[in-house]
Amino acid sequence: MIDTNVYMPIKSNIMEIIQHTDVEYTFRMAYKGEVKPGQFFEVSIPKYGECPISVSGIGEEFIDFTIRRVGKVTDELHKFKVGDIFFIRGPYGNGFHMDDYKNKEVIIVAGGSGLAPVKGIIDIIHQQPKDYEGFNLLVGFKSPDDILFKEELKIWNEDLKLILTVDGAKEDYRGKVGLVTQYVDDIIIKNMDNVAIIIVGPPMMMKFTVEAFLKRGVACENIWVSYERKMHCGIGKCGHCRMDDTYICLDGPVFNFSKAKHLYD
Amino acid sequence: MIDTNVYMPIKSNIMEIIQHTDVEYTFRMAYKGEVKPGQFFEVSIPKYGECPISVSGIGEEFIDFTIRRVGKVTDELHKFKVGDIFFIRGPYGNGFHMDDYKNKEVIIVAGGSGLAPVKGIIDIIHQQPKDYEGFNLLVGFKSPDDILFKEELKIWNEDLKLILTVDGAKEDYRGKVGLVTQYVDDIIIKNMDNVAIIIVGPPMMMKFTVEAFLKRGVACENIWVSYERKMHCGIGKCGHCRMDDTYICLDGPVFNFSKAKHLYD
Amino acid sequence: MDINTKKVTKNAYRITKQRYKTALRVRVPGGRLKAEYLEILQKIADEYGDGDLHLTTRQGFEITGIDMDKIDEVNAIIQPVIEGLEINQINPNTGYTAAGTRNICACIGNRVCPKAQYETSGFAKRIEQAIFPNDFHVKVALTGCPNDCIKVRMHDFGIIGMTLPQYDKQRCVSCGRCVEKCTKLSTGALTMENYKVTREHDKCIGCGECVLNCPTNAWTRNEEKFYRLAIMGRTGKKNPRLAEDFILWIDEDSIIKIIKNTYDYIGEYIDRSLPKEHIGYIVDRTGFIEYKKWALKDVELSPMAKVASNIYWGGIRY
Amino acid sequence: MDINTKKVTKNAYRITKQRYKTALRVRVPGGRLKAEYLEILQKIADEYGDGDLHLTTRQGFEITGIDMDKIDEVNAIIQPVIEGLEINQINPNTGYTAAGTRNICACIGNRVCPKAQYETSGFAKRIEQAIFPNDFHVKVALTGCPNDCIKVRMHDFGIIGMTLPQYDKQRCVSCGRCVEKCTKLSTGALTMENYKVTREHDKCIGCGECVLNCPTNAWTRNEEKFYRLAIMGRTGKKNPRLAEDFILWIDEDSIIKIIKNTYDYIGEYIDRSLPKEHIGYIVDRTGFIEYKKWALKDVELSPMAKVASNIYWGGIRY
Amino acid sequence: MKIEISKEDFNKSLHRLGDEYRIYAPVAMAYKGTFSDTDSIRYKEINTLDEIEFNLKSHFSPKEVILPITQVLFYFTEDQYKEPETEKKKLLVFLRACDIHAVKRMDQIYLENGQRDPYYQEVRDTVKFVLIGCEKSYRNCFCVSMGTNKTEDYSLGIKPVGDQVLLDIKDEELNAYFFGEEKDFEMNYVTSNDIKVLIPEPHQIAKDIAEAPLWREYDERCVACGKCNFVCSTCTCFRMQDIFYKDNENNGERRRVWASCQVDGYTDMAGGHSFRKRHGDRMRYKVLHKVYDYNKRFGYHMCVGCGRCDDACPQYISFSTCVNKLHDLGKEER
Amino acid sequence: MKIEISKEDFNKSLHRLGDEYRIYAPVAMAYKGTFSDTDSIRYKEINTLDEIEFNLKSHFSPKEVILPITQVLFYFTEDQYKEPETEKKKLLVFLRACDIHAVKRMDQIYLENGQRDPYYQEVRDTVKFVLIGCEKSYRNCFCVSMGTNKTEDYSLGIKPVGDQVLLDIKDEELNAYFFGEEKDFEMNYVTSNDIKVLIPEPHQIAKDIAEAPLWREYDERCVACGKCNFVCSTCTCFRMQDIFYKDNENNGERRRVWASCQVDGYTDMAGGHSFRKRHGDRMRYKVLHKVYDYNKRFGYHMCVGCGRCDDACPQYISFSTCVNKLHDLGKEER
Repeated sequence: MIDTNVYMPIKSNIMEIIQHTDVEYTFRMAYKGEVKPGQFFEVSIPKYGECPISVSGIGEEFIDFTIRRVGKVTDELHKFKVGDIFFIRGPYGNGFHMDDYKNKEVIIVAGGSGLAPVKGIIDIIHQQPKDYEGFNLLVGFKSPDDILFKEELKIWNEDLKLILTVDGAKEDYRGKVGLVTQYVDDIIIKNMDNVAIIIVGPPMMMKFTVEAFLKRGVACENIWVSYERKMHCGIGKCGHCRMDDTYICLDGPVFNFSKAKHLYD
Repeated sequence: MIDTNVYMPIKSNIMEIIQHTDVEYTFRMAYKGEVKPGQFFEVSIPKYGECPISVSGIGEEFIDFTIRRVGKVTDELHKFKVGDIFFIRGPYGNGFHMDDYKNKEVIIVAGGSGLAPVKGIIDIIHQQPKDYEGFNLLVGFKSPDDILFKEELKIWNEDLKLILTVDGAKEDYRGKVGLVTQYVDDIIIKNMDNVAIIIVGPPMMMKFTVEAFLKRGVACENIWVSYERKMHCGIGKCGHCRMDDTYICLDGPVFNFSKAKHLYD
Repeated sequence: MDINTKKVTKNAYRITKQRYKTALRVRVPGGRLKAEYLEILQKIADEYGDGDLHLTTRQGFEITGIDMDKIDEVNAIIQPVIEGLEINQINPNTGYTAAGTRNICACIGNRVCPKAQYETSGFAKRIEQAIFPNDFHVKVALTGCPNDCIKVRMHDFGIIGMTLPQYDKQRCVSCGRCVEKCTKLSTGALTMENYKVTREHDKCIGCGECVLNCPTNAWTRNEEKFYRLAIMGRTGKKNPRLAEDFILWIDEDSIIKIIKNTYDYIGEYIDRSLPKEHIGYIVDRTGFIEYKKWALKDVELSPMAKVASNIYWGGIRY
Repeated sequence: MDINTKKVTKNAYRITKQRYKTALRVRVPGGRLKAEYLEILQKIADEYGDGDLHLTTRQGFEITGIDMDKIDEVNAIIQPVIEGLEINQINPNTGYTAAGTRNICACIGNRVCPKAQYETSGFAKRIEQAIFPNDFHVKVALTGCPNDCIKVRMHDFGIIGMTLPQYDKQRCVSCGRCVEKCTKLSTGALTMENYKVTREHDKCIGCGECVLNCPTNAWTRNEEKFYRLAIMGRTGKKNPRLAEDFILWIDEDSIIKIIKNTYDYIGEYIDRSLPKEHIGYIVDRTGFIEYKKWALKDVELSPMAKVASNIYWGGIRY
Repeated sequence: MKIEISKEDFNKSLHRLGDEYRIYAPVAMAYKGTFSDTDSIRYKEINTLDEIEFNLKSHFSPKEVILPITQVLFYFTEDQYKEPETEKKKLLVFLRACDIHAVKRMDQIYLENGQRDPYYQEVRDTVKFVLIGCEKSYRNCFCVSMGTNKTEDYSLGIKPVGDQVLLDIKDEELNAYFFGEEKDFEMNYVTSNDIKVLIPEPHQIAKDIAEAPLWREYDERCVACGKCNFVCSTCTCFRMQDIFYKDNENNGERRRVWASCQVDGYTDMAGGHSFRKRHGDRMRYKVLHKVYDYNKRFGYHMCVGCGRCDDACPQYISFSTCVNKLHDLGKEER
Repeated sequence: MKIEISKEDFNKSLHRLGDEYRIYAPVAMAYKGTFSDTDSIRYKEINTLDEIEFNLKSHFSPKEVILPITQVLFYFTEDQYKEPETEKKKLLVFLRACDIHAVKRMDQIYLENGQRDPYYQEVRDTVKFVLIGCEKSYRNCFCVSMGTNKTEDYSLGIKPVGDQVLLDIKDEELNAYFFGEEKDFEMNYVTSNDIKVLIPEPHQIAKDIAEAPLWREYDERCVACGKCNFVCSTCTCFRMQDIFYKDNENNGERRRVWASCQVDGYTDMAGGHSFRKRHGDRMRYKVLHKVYDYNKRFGYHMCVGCGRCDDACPQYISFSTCVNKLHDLGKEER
């Protein structure tokens, strides 16, 4: 075999596991190296397979993966305990360029597990709010039981402008109910030309949220999205993440909407 | 209806019933009228039917029918008791002309129930043996159990030249065994030209017995046979007893063999 | 060459093993045709095909080896046959309009066969007129008598001629021939009693052997035509099975109405996600009772008719 | 006119409903014929018949309305067809030698149909050569695949093509199409395990759907031909029934040998007091086990072949 | 007297005759044939001329009118014999020349061969025959060979011509019913048939004819259905049947029904013996009766050449062909 | 160097080459076609010239030789990743001009689009190509339209003529294997096809082409079997599969196998969402990739015009027809 095999993953230790919901955990993995929010890794368990997972937290010696149980690999992952090992390769993709948002009114809209890839950005802004003209966070989940990062949300709620909503809930739920799009107009934008809007979530949620902001007069260029596709290889070979001439794994997953609007499946 | 209905039978009383075997009885019926041996009656039971039965005995005020249980009518007949009534019409057919046999060496060969129609002749010869040059009686039955007219045979055995044989019997049977044809040659014929041979029985028995006598040199003209056919009407209408241009019921059942030999079925 | 295979097959041409070659299936409703049409078939086979014909399993001719791009030309040539056979066609000179509902097959029937109870080809044509053209995959076959030479019991609708034998006991001579033939060849529905014959109606399959064999015309046929309608027989990979009796002693008009009703039922229940779902499998899904409700809608059966209360199909299951 | 009906029918002419009119049944073994022969059929129909033809239930032409006293003339005219179709004939220009054993039917087979596993007409002709002419009433049919368009399961011998699928797992892309098709269209003999396909041999009916639908040629056919031999199906008045599987994965030569053996068996056991006794009823009388003994005499089956230990026929009983 | 009347008037006359007569004629009965959708042409009581099938030969002969297929001889009330009521009406039967000749054969057996049959006699005394002339010979007819193509032995001759009917009234009694213009005409009769039958002279029939190989062909061919007998205008055999009524076992009846010498059971005797098991022997029995035995007994042939046996045989066995074979056999043996 | 050698000598050379090379060529494999009694023409290791199918287009492209349908990436021994052994022999592949052009497309993805693929690289480094010239254009070919009808990019050109073989040896290394008389000749190539494809210029493709009604036709027609992708010489998609060995659950492997953008599941994401459910959209995805998207990214068209997709489609969907429709659409919209 040739010297470097890009498909060969590296071992990583589970440092911590945080349970969010019945099916969603955050795994804190030992990792050193440069990683940007929005980038992803191929997380793998031999004999079970690989799957692309965005980093949901970045530390000096760790990265977080917030993983939902949705298949063979993730089912297996959820059996793992602190100290266990699994394999990763990455980081892949472009991630968010924090420079793009500096000194701007940043608005992040996240739907469900779309919160994971942007959590790194929130952390950064939360830590250095002065670098930005403002910050609004609009987060939506299906139901109260699906809410991720509850602890963080509590903290953010105290420090940031946060709107947390759920699509539906039982009658006794006291939080906001409704799709995120319903709350887009509640966000105050001071200067339309100096806004940076980051939208991540399920395809339909992203589509309608983008539309809502466009309707408010936000320019395409001031919107960023992160696309999720089936990325088998992460390195522009397997073809599954291609949208027209664009490979999500190479050219994304984060796109400025002025580019993204031309992408079609 | 027209005045005389030839199909209308007359009532007749059962005067006596003699059981020969399990299935053969002689019914002595009240009857006045001229009847010849060899003639037959249509014996009937309303709703059961009619069947042609030869007279097996002829008296001043009675006639005998020796009847084997072989079907619907005869089965029913055998339930009848002395004093009961059944219906008869007849006599039909030509019967035996005793004049034909006068002063001749008479040989009667009877097989099974063929003894019935010739019993009248035997009775006549037995009563007036002088009228005949000689008399031999050769009688065959299937088995000892099938022997008819046992009482009469005993008497005849004393008075007449009688050969009684059965086709087959158990080992302890002490009488003669074998087909009648085996005994034809045992009969002494004094004058071939003055012999009168009467053969009555089942078709095959008659055929071979006739052949046996022809072989001995007896002329066709000296042999008489009585044919049995299915006679529904007895009066030349129903057609069943026809053999070529001859109606057995009208022209027979007794035939000189010089005529009979040309009859074919 | 870009070909819409669905259009080709709907037009009664086949997608064959040999790429870009097709085969035209000329169906002959009821199996009877004027000899003069053979000329046209021969012309197509010789000039457009490979010179061969295959007699199809459903009384048609399959003219093989036709280039797919000659379909329009062949459609023009076959037109007189389509017209002559009185095929329902929507646009002249465009060939067959649909090929989903299969050719209605018929044994030779009583124009020729002594055993047949009716003119099968004629009835076949009546049904043809009622249900063609149609894309639903339905197979109908008619047979003159329960000998079933056409094998109607492997069809969705099997129509078997029945005669209701009439007995004139005055003409009966007790020869016993009907009883003998019924026993040996048929179902033993006849018995001789008091020299006359008794017919057990529930055992009688209306085959007419009594009539055929009666030497005195004591047994004759009823003037009315009756049929046995057996349904949902099929061949196939999963569960070949015999059609089971649905209605005995049914009349012609009711059969046509039931078949038409069945198309409504298919329209309601067919699984349109499949390339084609055969009626038998639809009935398997909905159950016979639901099918029956649809089939008998507005059907006015005569009191003679005997309808099965339920049907349990058997067959071989793989 | 004094006519020996038995001779007429043996000569493939029918005793029709119309007195003194007969109908010639021109059989086409395997169903395939050169179009040029249509000319002869048309001539007979027009000059001797009533101008009509009926496509028979067994892949033949019935030319109707022929005067019985024209049989000899018609026999002379039909001679080229008999020769062209390679019918075994004892005396030329005397028409068909026997009509007891029925025309060997075949679906169109793999000359045309994508689903067929073999060239049905060719195999039909091989059987034809082996068993004709013959007076015993035997029906043989061949179908290319278990879809059974020719309805072999209503025949005494039903021959169904089977392929033994070969799986090259290196070529398999786990697209699942074979599993889906096998499950939906066939018997569900395939399952996906570890992204590759497992085939359950006992469930597999050899239909070839896996091969047909495999986009990568991971599934291919075996070079050897295999067949399913189903026997003693029938239509009829008393007990229409499906042919049941006798031998699976049997080869061509063994089938021919078994059919020939069956004629010996018929010769031994047929009830000659009846006008004609069908083979199925003889087997009913002697029992399958006795039949099997005769049928398999000197037959050397391959180890692949799977013989039924006993057969219990079902069907409808009237 | 020969007259011409309109169909309408003829029908009126028929209507009047109906008071006194039951009128029987050959009728094409739709759907009643042996095969589906075919007619059966047989005798039926009619009311008008149009009901009569004049153009085709009837499948069954008129004998069933005077010799019913099933005829009750006696009703039984417990052990009493009771004769059926006498039919009050007379009979008028439309028929062809051969069939009139056939009546003579029936008379021979029922009235002259042994005692007179009272049931037959009763009918026969009341029946009058209406001759339908034959415009043409039908398939299988060979009346000319048998000399039965023509007859004068009828009460009325009828010749429908368009809307008119020509009548040849021979029975004075019938003059009272038909009034028309006198008009001379000849009744139709055929003078030749397609089928010609040569009947062997009695001496040409060998004594051992029963052994002739000729008959063996029919062992295989004949299916012993009896149709030839039942359609025959001259066959007269019957059998007797006694029954209980199913509804009341105390009562019952004695009938006679037609019998056929071709059908199994004809020769069965009580006890099980039977004759002529081979169908060829039955064929011989029938054929020789028609053209030899009967002639020997009564001096003329039984067969009248109507050809209905040939029309009816499901096996296409031809009686006339057989007779001609018999004739050829006689020639060979001469 | 261009030489002529006898077939016999050529085979001897092949034999010698066999020590160092695995030699692949299109072979007509009897009975291995989709339909019974048909051939499958596809790539197989060969030993002699006669095994090669020169006259017909192969059903599958040579890509399977260099990009195996199933390729193991890692063997797992418990939790250890182990790479497969390196193949020791080099590869010699007989193929046509269009297929050589296709190799460039494979290279583009596997070696230049992002990181190099080590598995592909390993094979690619050892493969030499033998050009089979095209004497004639086959059905559905449109290489001329794609400019792929001709190539100089081969190690050996081969032109069998009777019992002789003409060779154009471009790879010096191969000179050591083939000895014959020098002879000048030109490799065959086609200069025109029956099928001509007009490819819309990028600007002619509307931005909302995905909404064009054109694709809807294929929703119904396409059965999403993926054959067009699997026979395509330029399709390179794969998916990954991890398995346990059934015989020992502790061990297993990670493979990649070819994938098809037409087949269900291609876009399925963990969690259930998927894209392009309509078959017409998949058709559009494929077609535009071949003649638009790829070109936008890499500057030349992906499709090489071999026409195998048209040859293979069970629904007779023609790629080239679709491209021409796309072109016409572009014209209309101009």
